[in-house]
Amino acid sequence: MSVVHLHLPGFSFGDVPVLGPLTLTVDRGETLALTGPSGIGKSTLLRIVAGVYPARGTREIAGRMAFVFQEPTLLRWRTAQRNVEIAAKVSPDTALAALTEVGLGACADRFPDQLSLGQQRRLALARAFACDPDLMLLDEPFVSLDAAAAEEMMGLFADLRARRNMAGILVTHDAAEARRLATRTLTLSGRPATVTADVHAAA
Amino acid sequence: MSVVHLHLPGFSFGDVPVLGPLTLTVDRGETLALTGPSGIGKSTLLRIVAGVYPARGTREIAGRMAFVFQEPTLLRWRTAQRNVEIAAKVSPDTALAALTEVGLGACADRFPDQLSLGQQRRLALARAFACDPDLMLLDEPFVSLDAAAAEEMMGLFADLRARRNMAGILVTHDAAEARRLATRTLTLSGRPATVTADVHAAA
Amino acid sequence: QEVTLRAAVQESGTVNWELDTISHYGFDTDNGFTLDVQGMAGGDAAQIAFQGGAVDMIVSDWIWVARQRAAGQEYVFIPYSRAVGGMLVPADSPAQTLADMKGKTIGIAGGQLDKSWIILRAYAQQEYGFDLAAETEQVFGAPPLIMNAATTGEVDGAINFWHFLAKMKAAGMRELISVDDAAAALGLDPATPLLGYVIRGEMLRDHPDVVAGMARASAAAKAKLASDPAAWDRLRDRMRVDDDAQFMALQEGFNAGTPAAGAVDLAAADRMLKVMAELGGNDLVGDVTALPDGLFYTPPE
Amino acid sequence: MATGERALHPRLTSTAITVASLLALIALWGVAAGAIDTPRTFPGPGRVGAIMAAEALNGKLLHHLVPTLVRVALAFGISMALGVVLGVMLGTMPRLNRWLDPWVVVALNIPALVVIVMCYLWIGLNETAAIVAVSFNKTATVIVTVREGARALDRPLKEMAQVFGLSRMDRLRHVVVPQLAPYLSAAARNGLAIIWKLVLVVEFLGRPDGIGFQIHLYFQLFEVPFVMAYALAFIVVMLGIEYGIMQRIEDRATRWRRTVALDRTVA
Amino acid sequence: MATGERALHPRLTSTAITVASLLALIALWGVAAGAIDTPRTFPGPGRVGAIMAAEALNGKLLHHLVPTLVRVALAFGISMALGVVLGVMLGTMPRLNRWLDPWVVVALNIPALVVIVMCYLWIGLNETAAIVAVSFNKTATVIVTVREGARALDRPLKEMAQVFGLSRMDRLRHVVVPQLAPYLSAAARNGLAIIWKLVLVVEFLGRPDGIGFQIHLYFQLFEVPFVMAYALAFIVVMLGIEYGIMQRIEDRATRWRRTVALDRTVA
Ligand SMILES: Nc1ncnc2c1ncn2[C@@H]1O[C@H](COP(=O)(O)OP(=O)(O)OP(=O)(O)O)[C@@H](O)[C@H]1O
Ligand SMILES: Nc1ncnc2c1ncn2[C@@H]1O[C@H](COP(=O)(O)OP(=O)(O)OP(=O)(O)O)[C@@H](O)[C@H]1O
Ligand SMILES: [Mg+2]
Ligand SMILES: [Mg+2]
Repeated sequence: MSVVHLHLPGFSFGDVPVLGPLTLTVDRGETLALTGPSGIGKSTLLRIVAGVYPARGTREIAGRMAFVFQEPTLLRWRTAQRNVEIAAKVSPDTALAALTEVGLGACADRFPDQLSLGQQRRLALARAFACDPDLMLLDEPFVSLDAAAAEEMMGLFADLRARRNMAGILVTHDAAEARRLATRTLTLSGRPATVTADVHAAA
Repeated sequence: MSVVHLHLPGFSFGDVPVLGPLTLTVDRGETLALTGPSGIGKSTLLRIVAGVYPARGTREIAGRMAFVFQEPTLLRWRTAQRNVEIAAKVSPDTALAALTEVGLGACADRFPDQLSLGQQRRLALARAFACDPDLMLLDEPFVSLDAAAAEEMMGLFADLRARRNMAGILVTHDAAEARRLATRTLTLSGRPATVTADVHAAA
Repeated sequence: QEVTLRAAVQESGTVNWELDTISHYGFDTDNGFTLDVQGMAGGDAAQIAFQGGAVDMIVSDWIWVARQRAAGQEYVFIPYSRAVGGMLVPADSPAQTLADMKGKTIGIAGGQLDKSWIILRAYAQQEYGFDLAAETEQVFGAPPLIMNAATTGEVDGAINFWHFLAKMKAAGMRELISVDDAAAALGLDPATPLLGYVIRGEMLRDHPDVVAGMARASAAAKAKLASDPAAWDRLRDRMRVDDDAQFMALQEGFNAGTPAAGAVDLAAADRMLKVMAELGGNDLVGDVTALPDGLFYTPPE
Repeated sequence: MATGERALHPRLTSTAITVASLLALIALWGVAAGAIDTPRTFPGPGRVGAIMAAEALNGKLLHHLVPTLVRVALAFGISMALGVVLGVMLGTMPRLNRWLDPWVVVALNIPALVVIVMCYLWIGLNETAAIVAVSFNKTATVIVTVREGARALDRPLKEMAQVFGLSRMDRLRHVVVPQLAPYLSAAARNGLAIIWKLVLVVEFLGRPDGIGFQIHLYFQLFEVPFVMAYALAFIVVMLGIEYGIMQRIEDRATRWRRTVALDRTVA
Repeated sequence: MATGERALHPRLTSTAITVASLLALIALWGVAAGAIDTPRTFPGPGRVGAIMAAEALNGKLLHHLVPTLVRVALAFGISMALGVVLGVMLGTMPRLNRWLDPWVVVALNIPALVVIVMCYLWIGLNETAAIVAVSFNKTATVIVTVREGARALDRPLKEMAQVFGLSRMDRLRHVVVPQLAPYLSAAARNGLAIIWKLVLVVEFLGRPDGIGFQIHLYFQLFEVPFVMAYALAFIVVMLGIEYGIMQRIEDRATRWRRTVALDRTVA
């Protein structure tokens, strides 16, 4: 059963075409890795999937969505814990548990500005994880983390995916990351960008 | 001849100690890699070196400084080219050349918000490179870039270093990056953080 | 040498009719001075100009002058107009006496310390034995707003400045009681001039002839206006009347306000001051306990 | 000194500074009044304070202060509520703004006197007219301030709220209002000040009580010390509101901004 | 319609909307005046327009408009300059602010009447006093708005400017002012409106000319149509300033914000 079905005839910023025609389907349990050079249109595509950029074509999403943006995108005026509570609409306890999972249990009462960038990224991950979504969109979620932390985050993602049979789209430049987490890898290239490689991990 | 000489008895945010006693010397031509887990205090240390966080102890910097922050930190209301011109105090031509070097020649007239995050990071690099500094501080400068672009940026950094006999401090989580660029690697750990490993590449 | 007397008056005020007449017919130069009139947007502005020393003369009432004298300001009052006014009600109002205003709404232009209002209150107390202020509802407001409220029936009765009263009468309202009658019933002398020109004591000391000249010029202008309709015709524009009825009403009102020649009856003035002090209290009269000496200008014999 | 201050409780220190600063202002006033020495047109703080005390004791001050405060409070509530809603709407909907902006400009620049007179003429010489007149004048300025804030709202956060499906209420409370906070602060503070000035005019033109009524009364009698006493009474209330309410709310709302407390041990 | 509009030049379309919106406002006024039908207290646009035209032709309008505009311009310049400098200082130096904030609150809440009367009494009944009085009143409100903006300045950008050694001038031009832009917009727009209202009072209390003089004069005479004609004349000038100057500057200053022009082909 597909969680995402997108058919895009193309997308432009103003008059500048960025994405060419594109069709995207992600099923439950599947994780799609999206790669391609910087500036090709990966984040744009994710935003279109998420529905924040209006686009022509058809877009169908089944179920609840969570997004780990390329930048943390936190409410700077709310504590770490409140950030999770508000966005994921969970109880303080659940939020605290989510923070503890990503190693921020001790920072629950801090404001985002009191966290290092890596900690802010983990907060953004905790927020998305706490949503318990059917579809998770991740835009380079593991940068600015040391190897051990990144490994742990990937583990958490894999666990959640297994538990919820969640669909995911993961933007990454890291081949190892894609190998570890993706069931399928799409590569964008060209101008406007189109899918030039589509590799199934199991295939 | 040392470009940076820092002697820090310690550093706290409010009453929370983050860095322990620390001495840092970077010579001309030398590039110091700084590693350690997320949230340990790498960015804080860099800010202290740059002089934006006032700290006790002694701090001596010889010559001009440039900083690639962990986040792009651009003037959103100025075009890419103006961003370089203003910060690096260079002519429009020099700025354009710097942009072209990082592959943003075609984006000179765009505002930062019209760039992808990877492009914004390259803009921040171009800005620092155009300064032609004696000391370059880089806080995870090559994340959000595809492998080819990252490689190119590293090349540019290495060139500049060679040309100017520049000193550098590079925060990175990427062992390969440190191997490629650093002449010496410091690892921070503990709470408050202290240097727990000091490896000379040539040694 | 020719002395200039600088006066600040509200541009739209009725005193301008007199001052304009003085200048036009040369009553100032005939009497040995030059009148320089500065039109202001309101009475407040004239007051500031006078207090700040930018002009030598404004128009005010003598109660205020008495208060200022008690506070140490050596101001002198030259009578210009006596109190004319009253309470108006709509033509079809059932009210016949002040007593009928009980429970009604009265619009008052001058505020709680309006002299007409105070005299009418004293009158109601004496004649009908009730406190007008307690038994009616009062609406205070700027004169034009009170005029509008009265002519549109928002209030049941109104007390306003005389030229607004004239316009209101011309618009069909009738006088329930005049301040003259009320004052007379209270044993006050209706001939006591209330409004006048105010000058500083130094002016009188340094240029007594100019002050005397001004008093003569004022009388001459009033005489001219009382006798020569042509003198009014030239003022018609600045009077801003809608029709002849208003025009005539304003002329009559103005002429009726002309105070008697000669010195002011100090005893009468003192009685009026007592009434004012009683009802207006400290707010109105300040530290004045008795009529100060030298308040009224007495023309040389 | 610096270390001594730091040792004290922060709120205490800041209160002490405020009090010291006000005392300095009063002293300055006293010295100036003494030097100029025209007590009728420039009375010193002693004389004005004595009048204030006398008027407070005889009950007149309260009698006039209360209606003024009620009018200010009502007009403030109405114009802030309307102004914030309209300001956010116009700031976030450029198309609507293009249509309504000329009306805002007109509303902003209609002289207060005209609005007040019109309200008194059409609504009558009553409280409603007074409040409506003041609110009308003030709403436009709130709109203008808040609209700028709404235009500057952060787009990524809006997208975040959208993706995570925040309710309207949550978006308002957690995303929009905190970003508008400095604009709301400015609008509220200037708002109170402007409203109070408008209330003065309104009271002067058609109300039988209030600080504005008294100020004009005493101005006409040219009793400057009384004028100042009544003006001062309101200023004292406003100082109370500023330090007792506004700054406390602000303190809490902007706590996140002051979190980069750098190393305390550094001088 | 939507497509038709899009095809036109953007500035043209937006001008057309502004004109249409103003015409709608005038039509509304006309209908309301017709319905209420009390031409003395609520004249329609025809009558007021005719008076405006007549006063323009006989030269009186210009005779009074010019001094008012000069006063507004001078007071605006002074209070914006002072207010921005002080606002930025107070917003970026919390310690200084703690000392001066009470003074700002007092200055903000002193009734205009008091300031104006004091200025006229001490400086004299002249232009200087008028301008000083208005500037004093207005400066405090500019301070309050700009101070909020200065408090909200981005710390990372400040650090960037420091590290790269930007000159004071460059910091101001490229880092501070663009961030303050929305606050400056609000302060300028509200500023003009408030100054103009204060100038009206100043003219009423002690100037022999100006729109405020005329408005009060005609109010005393209860010539509402004339009051409205003079008020309208100034509003027309303000509309000109808004669309001819303010919005053009703003358009350029906020171009970067409107760069996320999404896909044009999407409805
Ligand atoms: N303003 C602040 N107030 C209190 N604590 C802070 C503040 N800023 C940072 N910290 C804390 O200081 C520590 C060091 O932060 P820093 O940003 O230097 O980490 P980092 O090593 O750069 O981490 P990362 O790799 O995640 O960027 C972190 O634990 C962080 O939570
Ligand atoms: N608002 C905009 N207006 C115009 N062009 C834009 C805008 N936003 C992005 N672009 C351009 O669209 C292209 C795609 O941007 P996008 O952010 O999707 O890239 P990306 O693949 O995520 O890159 P990165 O790996 O660097 O994050 C880029 O070339 C960028 O310059
Ligand atoms: Mg991206
Ligand atoms: Mg860091």
